[in-house]
Formats: sequence, structure tokens, C-alpha cells
Amino acid sequence: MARITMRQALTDALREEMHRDERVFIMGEEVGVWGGTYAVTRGFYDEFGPRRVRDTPISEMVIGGAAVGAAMAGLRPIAEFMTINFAFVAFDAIVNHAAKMHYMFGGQMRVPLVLRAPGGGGRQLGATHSHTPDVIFAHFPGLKVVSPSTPYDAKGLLRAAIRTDDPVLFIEHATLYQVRGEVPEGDYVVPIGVSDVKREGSDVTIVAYAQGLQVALEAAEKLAKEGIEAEVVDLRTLRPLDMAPVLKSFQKTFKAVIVEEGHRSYGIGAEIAARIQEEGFDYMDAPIKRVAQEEAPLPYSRELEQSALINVDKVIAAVKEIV
Amino acid sequence: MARITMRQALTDALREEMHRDERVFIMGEEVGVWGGTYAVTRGFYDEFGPRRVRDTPISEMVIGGAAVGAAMAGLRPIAEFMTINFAFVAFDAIVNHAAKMHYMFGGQMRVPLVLRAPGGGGRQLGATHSHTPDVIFAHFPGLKVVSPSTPYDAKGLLRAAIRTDDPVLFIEHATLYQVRGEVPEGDYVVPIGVSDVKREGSDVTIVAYAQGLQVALEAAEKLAKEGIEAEVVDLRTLRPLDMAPVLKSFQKTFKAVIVEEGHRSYGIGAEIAARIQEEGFDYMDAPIKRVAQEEAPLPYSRELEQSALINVDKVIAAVKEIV
Amino acid sequence: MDKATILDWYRQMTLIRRFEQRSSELYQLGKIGGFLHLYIGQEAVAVGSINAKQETDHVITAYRDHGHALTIGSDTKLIMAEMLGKATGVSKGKGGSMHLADVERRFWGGHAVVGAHLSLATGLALAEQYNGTDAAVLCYFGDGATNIGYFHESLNLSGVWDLPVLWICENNQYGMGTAVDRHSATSNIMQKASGYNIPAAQVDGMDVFAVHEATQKALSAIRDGKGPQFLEIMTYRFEGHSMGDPLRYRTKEEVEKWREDDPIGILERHILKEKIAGKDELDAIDTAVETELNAAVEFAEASPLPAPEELFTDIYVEN
Amino acid sequence: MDKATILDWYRQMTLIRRFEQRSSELYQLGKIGGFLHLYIGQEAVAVGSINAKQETDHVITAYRDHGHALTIGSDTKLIMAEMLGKATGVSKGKGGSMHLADVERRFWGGHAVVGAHLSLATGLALAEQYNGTDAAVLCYFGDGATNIGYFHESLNLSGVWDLPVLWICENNQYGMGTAVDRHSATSNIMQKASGYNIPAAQVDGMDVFAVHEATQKALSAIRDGKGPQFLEIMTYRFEGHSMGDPLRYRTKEEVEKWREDDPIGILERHILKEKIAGKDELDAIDTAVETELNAAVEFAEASPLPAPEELFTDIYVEN
Ligand SMILES: Cc1ncc(C[n+]2csc(CCOP(=O)(O)OP(=O)(O)O)c2C)c(N)n1
Ligand SMILES: Cc1ncc(C[n+]2csc(CCOP(=O)(O)OP(=O)(O)O)c2C)c(N)n1
Ligand SMILES: [Mg+2]
Ligand SMILES: [Mg+2]
Repeated sequence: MARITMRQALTDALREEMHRDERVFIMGEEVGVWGGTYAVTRGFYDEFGPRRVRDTPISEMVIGGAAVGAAMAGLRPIAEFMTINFAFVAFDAIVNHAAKMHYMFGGQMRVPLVLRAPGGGGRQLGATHSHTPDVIFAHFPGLKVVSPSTPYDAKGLLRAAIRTDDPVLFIEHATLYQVRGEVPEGDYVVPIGVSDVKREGSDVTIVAYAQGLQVALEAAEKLAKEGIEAEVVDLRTLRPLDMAPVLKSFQKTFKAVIVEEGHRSYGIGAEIAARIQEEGFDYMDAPIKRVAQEEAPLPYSRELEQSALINVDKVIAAVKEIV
Repeated sequence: MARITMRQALTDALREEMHRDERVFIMGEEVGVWGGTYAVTRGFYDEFGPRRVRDTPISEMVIGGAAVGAAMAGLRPIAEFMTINFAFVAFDAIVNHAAKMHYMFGGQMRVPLVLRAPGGGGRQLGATHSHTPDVIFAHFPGLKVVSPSTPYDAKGLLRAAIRTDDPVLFIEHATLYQVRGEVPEGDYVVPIGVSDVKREGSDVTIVAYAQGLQVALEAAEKLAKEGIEAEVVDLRTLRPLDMAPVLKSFQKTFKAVIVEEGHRSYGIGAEIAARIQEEGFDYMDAPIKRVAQEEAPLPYSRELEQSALINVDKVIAAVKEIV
Repeated sequence: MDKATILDWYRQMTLIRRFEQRSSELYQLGKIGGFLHLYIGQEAVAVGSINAKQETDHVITAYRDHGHALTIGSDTKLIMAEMLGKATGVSKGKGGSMHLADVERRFWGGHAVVGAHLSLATGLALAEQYNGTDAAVLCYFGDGATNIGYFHESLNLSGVWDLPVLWICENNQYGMGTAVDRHSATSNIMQKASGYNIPAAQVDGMDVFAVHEATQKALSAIRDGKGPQFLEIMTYRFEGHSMGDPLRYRTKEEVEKWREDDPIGILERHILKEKIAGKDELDAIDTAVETELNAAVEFAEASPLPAPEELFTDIYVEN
Repeated sequence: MDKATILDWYRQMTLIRRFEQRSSELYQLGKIGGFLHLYIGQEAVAVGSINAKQETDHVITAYRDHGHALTIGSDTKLIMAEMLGKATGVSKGKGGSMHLADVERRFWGGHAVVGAHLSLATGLALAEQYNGTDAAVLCYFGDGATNIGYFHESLNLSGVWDLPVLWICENNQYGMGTAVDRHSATSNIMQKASGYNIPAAQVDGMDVFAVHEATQKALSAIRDGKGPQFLEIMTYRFEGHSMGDPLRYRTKEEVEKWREDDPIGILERHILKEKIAGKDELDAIDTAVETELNAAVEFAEASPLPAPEELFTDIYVEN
């Protein structure tokens, strides 16, 4: 198996799916001639031409809405928001149209659509450009929300997203593009809505996803050196949310820490914590902890920004509070 | 003290504040000639004229953004979204501009702004028009998010919102406009960020706000007849969130049910439950329960829609599961 | 235009008118809930234009959608059932008055967020272009909708990509209570199309023939590869914006003046004056429409409500 | 135009140019982070137009904002400190390159979400109208920004309410890698203003005098009560969109051709040809600019980082 970057894994999934299915096409800002601002679609414009790799104006509302319309008519669009921050401009198109179309018309319409959106903080882009707002999208039934943490999952989940007949918001943490991992050659799919144990352990359950998962794994390795064995569960999909592996792990460890890059309040971790105590109350040995972004907009200045973000030390500290 | 409707309380607050402060003005769709689609600003256009009561085109992005700009320049705008569903179109203006302006420029700018938005389900308006998406706004630091449940609070909180130098999203549940309650004559303010015990009790803590609060109170009355005394805490403000009265109550009752109209997953109740178990772990006698909207878009058909919404019976059932 | 066609248009327009009147009654009785937006006064727009399309063309509109649904040929029974929130409705009772659709006939709804469906129309047109067909999209929206960002982005993208879409503005003079000159920097809505290099024309929306001709011309231009086209159709809604409109924003006189141009009245006078048909023939159509509507209401009333478990179906195709 | 003014403009344009070059170096060194958008090539736009405003007028722009910040007269030291994320920066290091502002001088930033600040400008103009002053708002944005909903809604509202705002499109031919004719249904950006009944003019953005004159005229029209005005200023960015731009979308030849119209070169040739000043005087200005910049960089480098607790200040005015 080749060790490739998550960027390459995504590129490969997109290219292979475009070869497999003529209805799949890509639209978004700078996806074509530029090659994608994060270089995920580099070379695609030459390979597939302007019909299937479509540069759009700076028009997020119609990027979202037209992708929904094209999907309704039977195509399988992959629409890209240059970053998830700009998906805010298309918020209505995503949560009211992509997410509700199938339901509101009693199943008449289908929206087989992938909305790709790189996101995340830590790159000194300032308050408006550094969101990890995954939770606000995951709140809405009708949308599937996926955010992978490894190249393997990225490729398999992106394939699944392209192949499902439902709208999928596919969130890519920009700092993970360089992360390498093993990815097999053939056609495989990672199912949407299935959480995954990324590391086994018996002392504490760490629940994470995307960039938080990488932080969690690193923390787990360090904790292991101190004799604390953490089990790390990767959510991978935020909606539909698969709690089974989390609960199973919790029934073994009796303790949990949730790691996410977004803001703590009303974040992903809140739901996970609420669910654990609802469904695993009898196993609770300690409060469930959350490690998340501080409750401040992200500032530009490097050190200040970093201080707001999650890191390995914060995870270790949270684990030690309860183990 | 007069018993007036919440609609009247809001109208009075707006009128009085406009008389008090020349910088206060109202803008939005149909706020003027029409008199407000929920009749909250009826008569204002004649009383204050087109300079201070400004009908806008159907342009939510610029309603949000221009209100921010006018606030930056020293006015105190009250911008109305006809319903909170349309605030989705202005999502970027709200969470990236209203909420971040003060921070991102190191305190140079101030945004003394009130964004009013009626919301809520139960009126057969279909999936796109029936959201109670309060949580997704409350997620973002920089914004204050308020949603009152009684005429008294509505008037006092709206006054506070108009007078604070920060941007406030003021969510009004449309089904509460007709609710009556006592409201004193004089100038009083209900501070933003202070939760309130609306009913005392010792057997269980019910945490709620807005329409959910009314449902909770009704449930509490019924429970009392069966000998179960519920303490009902009204959050009133979702950000900044005041957990002190919730935790204090929980330390007395050891059990909690959270009632909210929005979707359960990643909802308000998730955060409250997470916080209670974090900060009140030693007092937990039972899992904290959530009563919320079912995980489905809201359908048009009356009975079907009602089945998705919270109601008194659901609250009672949840309480009985743990008491 | 042959007699059968003209009489059929008369029938369609009458069907819409009477459907709306019945809906209004059913709303008063509490049998229809939510928001109800009547199309009365605007019938010539849907009928004139939809009858100019070819079978493969798509239609999409806003919440004031009964006229379009009926003209497209959906079963009146199923539409009425949807209005009543019944399981037999076109959208299984989940959509209601604002969300009628008939995907088999390429009618994509019925959308309640002002302007949003223009972006959907852009996508439908993109799909046809992508597939290399000669189908076009007829996208209807109000004058008020031309002020929202969706309008701008959609028209621009349709221009940049040369998409086969006919933008049809039903200018009924008001967005809710706000008159065109109070909501739009230009009162001449068609002027907006020039910002996107889209050819535009203004049409008398009370004259079903004028609407039909203008639509045909515009659709031909699209099929000739001339890119998106724009029609501003001048019309008026005789009733309030939706049920419960206090109607404080316009005078009785203004409404009366427009009522003189009742599109059905104009067509009827034309038919009689040109001796295309006699009063008796029109009466027979009226009666047939009445019968059809009675059957529709009866069907709708007798239909079952959606089963409780329907709350959780159609959320996803694949669970 | 008197000599002092012309030389001052030369100084301002040179200051911007050199500031950008220094910024580019500091970025390579990792001292500036995030996104960095250089204004090189567009200097005549900010300098020509901002010098035409009166003191009470407001200025607001997008993320390509160093030129506007410098021209507005903010202290170069404090601007540079902001670029380096220092506590002494104009925005306390919280904003960075894209979020310079100087509210005392009525410069409102520096905004990174394309088009959003047009809505803020609308609000600033509304406030001046509300207060009955004669101040106007100069709002700058790129050609690419004219395609987003914010543009449409803002221009429309400015027209409906007759707001004192001057819309200034800096048409540098590209939105990132997308050429105007690939992103806009009309390549003639000023044509878009007609959809809002806003008078528009096209200006040579490499000629600081032309920009100045056009801005003066437009601002006079606004103060004469003629409502919002629109300028399309033709210019070019000589560097990439931001640092790290692969520049695959345009040819070297195209860039070279535009570089012949370097606005500073044009001004310099004009000064020398018209004998407004000699080469030595210009050299002296260059040296002064260099000194100013050295001092600014030194100040910025020596300045402290924001204190850790600054993370939590300025979130709310009232906690
Ligand atoms: C984004 C959005 N904003 C506001 C509304 C509320 N609203 C519904 S219809 C309407 C008026 C639309 O006017 P127009 O486009 O002229 O259509 P008409 O009703 O006249 O057919 C408004 C403001 C909405 N549905 N969506
Ligand atoms: C809403 C939004 N979409 C996309 C972006 C990413 N982006 C930043 S600058 C830019 C190009 C803007 O081009 P233009 O308006 O012409 O200004 P220029 O950079 O040429 O000065 C894009 C697409 C953004 N910042 N905001
Ligand atoms: Mg209208
Ligand atoms: Mg540009």
C-alpha cells in the first residue's frame, strides 16, 4: 500500500469517480484553471475540460443552489466552497435546499450532491476565515456531514459521498492535507455514518474527528508512555452520528474526553457528552471532559491564535483530570 | 400592573426606546407601511416616519450588513428579519460581521445592534419556514443571543438589547406573541445573560426557554398534581449562558430535563446537559433528559408536524423516566 | 391559434381562478393551514407561458404556485389533497400549498424562500446544457425577488455559462406591501437584465396571447443558442399577498382599475367578440371546471392523513 | 494641481509600493503570516481617490487594504506592527494584513469576506444620511466582488434610499485566477450599475490624476444630492493574487504589457517631463520613504506580542 497525503487521496477519489461516472462534475471558485486553491483538483481542467471542471464566479449562493438544482435533474455535482467560511454565504442553500428538498416534496426529488469545504483554524487567517463550524451544519436533518481524519478514510468517504443519493457536506481540515497514510489501490468505500476505533485502550475513551483525531492520537501515544491507555474513537461522520463504538468503548473505560477543533459551547462535544450520559449513565465514573476551541473569535497573531486552539497538552491535561 | 401580550410588550419597548434615543431606528421587510408582519411595529411608520421606520427590499444580506455598518457609525439599529429562517440568508453578516467586528479590529469598532427574528414551528409553514435554529447562532462568540418566554422578560430584555453596545440576536417565538403576563409601567431592564427560576420545586430541574418554557411550566403544574415538584429555570439568554441557577437547582434536585423546541442533536439541550454533568457530576442521580424536536424537517400536514414538536406530555414523560 | 387551444386556455385560467376561490374558502374553514398565496389576477401568466413550452422543458416557481401546478397538468385532486395536507397529495402532505411539485412533468415546485429557486433553476439549466439537450427551464419569480442576492448570482451565472433558462418576472407591482418603486432602485425591472447582458422584453401579463407569444419567442432564442432570456410580465394580484393581508399599502381604486383588466374577462370578451365560441360553450367549461373542483375537494377531504411514521421517511434516500 | 500635492501623491504611491515589497520580504521570512495581498500596480487608485475625499468621508475596502490604510494617513509603524501581529498594531495584532483599520480617520477596514463590506458601506452611508451630514462613503471592491449577492443588495438599497456612497470597483482584470469575462456575464463592469439606476463612469486607474478627477466629480454629485455613484477603475495587479499564487492563469506578456503602464512610472515621467520636480527631488522622496519604512519595520519588530489575556478582550463591549 502506498503512503500518500490526504490531498492526494482526495484528488485520486475525485479523479476516479469522474472517470467512473460521467454525471459527476466539479464546480467552484478556482477549481479549474488555478487547479484548486488547495491544489486538490490540479490538472483536472486539462484532463476533463471546462464542461466537467467548472470555474464559477464568486457567488456562493448560486454555487450551492445550482449544485442542488443540477443534482435534482440527475447529475452528481461536487461543488466546492473555497473554504467552509464562505459556506456561510450559502447557508440557506445548504440547510434549506440541499437538506430539505427530498423531504419537503415527499421524496419526489433527490439531491445526490457533495459540497466540499476545507476549513479550520491555525493559519493566521483572522476571525472570519478560521471557523470550524461543523456543528452548525450537523444540526440539520437531511444533510449528511462527514469530516475525515486520515487519507484512507478521506478517500473512502469521499467515494461514498459521491455515490450516495443524499446531499453530503464534506469538510476537509486544511492542516490535514499534508498528513500521510496508507491507502490501498483498488475501489473501496468507507461507509458514511460509521464511527471507527482508531486506537484501542482501556483507561479512557477519547472521542475525536478530523484534525482533533490527529491531536488525540498524538496525546494517546504520550499518555501510553505514562501508562495510560486511551481508546481513540474517530466519529468520521457527524450526521448521521454513530454512537455505538463510543458507547461500547465507554462501557469499558468509564471515562471520556471529547476533542474537537470548534468552539466548546454548543459544539460537537456537547452532543457526544449528552449522549454518553444519557445512554451510558451507569458506566460514568467521572465527568465527561471536552477539549475544544476557546470561546473567542480567532485572532491573527500567531501565538495568540495558537493559544485558543486545541493541542496535545490540553488533551493530556483533560485526560489526567479524570483518570 | 397591566396584563399585556408579549406582542404588546415588545411594541412598547420599541416605542419607548425610540422616544428615548434618537439614534434608535427600525429597518426590515414590511416593518413600516404594513406595520410588521406580526404587527409588532403597527403604527410606527405614522408615528416616527420613514426616516426611522425603514421598509427594505427583500435583501437579508444587506439588511444584516447595513445594520452592522450603521451601528459602527454610531446609530443603534433594530433590524428585523421577517422570520429567523431568512436570517440564514444573512448568516455571514450575522456571525462573521456583527459578531466579529469588535474583536477583529482590536476593539476599534462597536456594533450596538439588535437583530429581531420571530421563529418557531407549529404553524404548518413547511420545512424551510419552521426552524428554531437558535443553537447555531448561540455557538458563536461575539454575538449575544436572547429569547424571552414572558411579556415581562420580553420587554426588559429588548430594552437591555437596545441599550447594550454589543450585537444581540433577539429571537421571538411567534406562538408566544399572544401570551399574556404582567408588565410594570416604568423603565426596567432585564439583564442579558442572567437565567431565571420561573418556578420553584425540589424534585427535578426543568431547564427551558422561550416557547419551551411555557410548555415546561404547564408540565410542572400537571406534575404537581401528581406530587412531583419541578423547579423550572428559564435560560432567557443563550449566549452568554448563565448556568449558575441551573446548577444551583440541580444540586437540590439531582435530576434534570431540558426542554427546547429546536432539533435534539447538537441542540441547546446538549450543551446544558454537558455542562451539568461537567460541573454538577457529584449530584447526578439519573441521566439528564432532553425533550426536543424530532430529528426530521418539519412537514406541512398539521398532525404530522405536531407529532414532531415538543409538548406537555413529552415533558411529563421525560420527567417520569427519571423521578 | 385554433379554437380548441383558446378554449383550453380559457378552461385552464378558469380552473386556476376557481381553484383559488375554493382554496380561500377551505382556508377560512381551517382545512388549509400555513401560508396561502392566491394567484388570482395572474392566471394569464402561467397559462400563456407554460403552454408555450415543449414537453422536456422544466418549470420552477415560488410559493404562489397553484397556477403553475394546475397548468402543468398535475391532477387537480392530488394538488387539492396536498393543500389539505393529505397522504395522497403531490408531496404526500409534507409540502403544502407552497410546495406543490410534479417531477414527472418536470415541475420542480413551489419554493418558499424568496429567490432561492432561481439558483435551483440555474442548476436545472446547467444539467440540460451538460447533457446536450434542447430543453430549457422556465423560472418564475416576483418583482420583489429581483432584489435578493440569489437573483443576481443566478442571472450572472446563467450569462457566464450561457445556460438555457428563461427568467420570468411576474411583476405584480408589489412584494408583499412594498411597491416596486419602494423596493427596487429601478422601477423598470427588465432593465436589471442588462447588467447580465441578457436580452429582455416587457409583456402585458393580462393578455394570455401576448404572454404566449413572448414566451415562444424567448424559448426559440434560447434553443437557437442565444443564451438566457428575460421576460418582465406586467400583472397584478387581485387579492392580498397571502390570507390575512391587512391591505394597507394600496388603494381600493388601484385594485378596481386593475380588475378592469381581469385576464379571464379579457379572454372571454375576445372569445365572444371574435365569435371563437358562444357564451354557452364558455358556460359549459365553467361547469366542467366546477365539477372537476368538486371532485378534487371531495377526494382531498376523503383522503387519509399521512401515517405517523411518515415523519421519518424521505429524510434521506439511503439511511 | 500644485507641486506639493503632486509630489505628495508621488510619495504616497512610492510608500505603498515599497511597503508592499517589504511586506513580501517579511512574509518570505515568516514574519507575516496568513494571507498577504499586495497592492502593487494599483497604487494610483487609492491615492487618486482618497485624496479627493473630504475629512468626514468614510473609506472601506477589502483585504487588499494596505494601500488604502497608508493613504488614509495611518501611522506606517502601527500598520506594519499589525502585519507582524504585534500588540501595537492598528488592530492590536488581532486583525492582521487583511484587517487594517483606523476608525479615528474613518477608515473602516480591511474585510476578507468578498463583498460583505459593501453592505457595511451601505450602513455607514445610511448613518450619514440619517444624521443629515454631507459626508459620503468611498467603498472599494474588486471586479470579482461584483458577482456576489452582497454587491447586488447593497447597490440596490443604496439606490432605493439614495445613500451617499461612492462605489469604486478596482477592476484589476481578475478575481484570483478568473478573468473578468470568465466570471462576469458582462465584461463591462460599469454596465452593472445601470440595473440600479446609478450613474457610472470608467476611469484609467494607472493615471492618478484621472482617478482623482473622476472621484471628485462623483463625490460632488453625491453631495449635490444625486444619490450613489459608481466608478469602474481600470487597473492591474502586477503580483499574484496573494503570496503563493501559481500564476497559471495569465501570460508573462500580458503582465509585461501592463507593467509598461506602471502608475508610479507614469507619474514620475509626468513630473519630470512637465518639470514639476527634478530627479533629485524624487530621489529624496524615495529615500525618505525608505527611512520611514525602516523605522516602521524596526518598530514593528521591536513591539511586543499581544498579551495572552488579549485573547478574551474585545469579544464584547459589555460582559
Ligand atoms: C428570503 C426571504 N425573505 C422574506 C420572505 C418573506 N416573503 C415571502 S413572499 C415575500 C414577497 C415577495 O414578493 P414578490 O417576489 O414580488 O412575489 P409575489 O408575492 O408578489 O408573487 C416576502 C417578503 C421570504 N419568504 N424569503
Ligand atoms: C465570499 C468569499 N468567497 C471567496 C473568497 C476567496 N477570495 C478571496 S479574494 C477572492 C478574489 C476576489 O477578486 P476581486 O474582487 O476581483 O478582488 P482582487 O483580489 O482582484 O483585488 C476570492 C475568491 C472570499 N474571501 N469570500
Ligand atoms: Mg410581487
Ligand atoms: Mg480583481
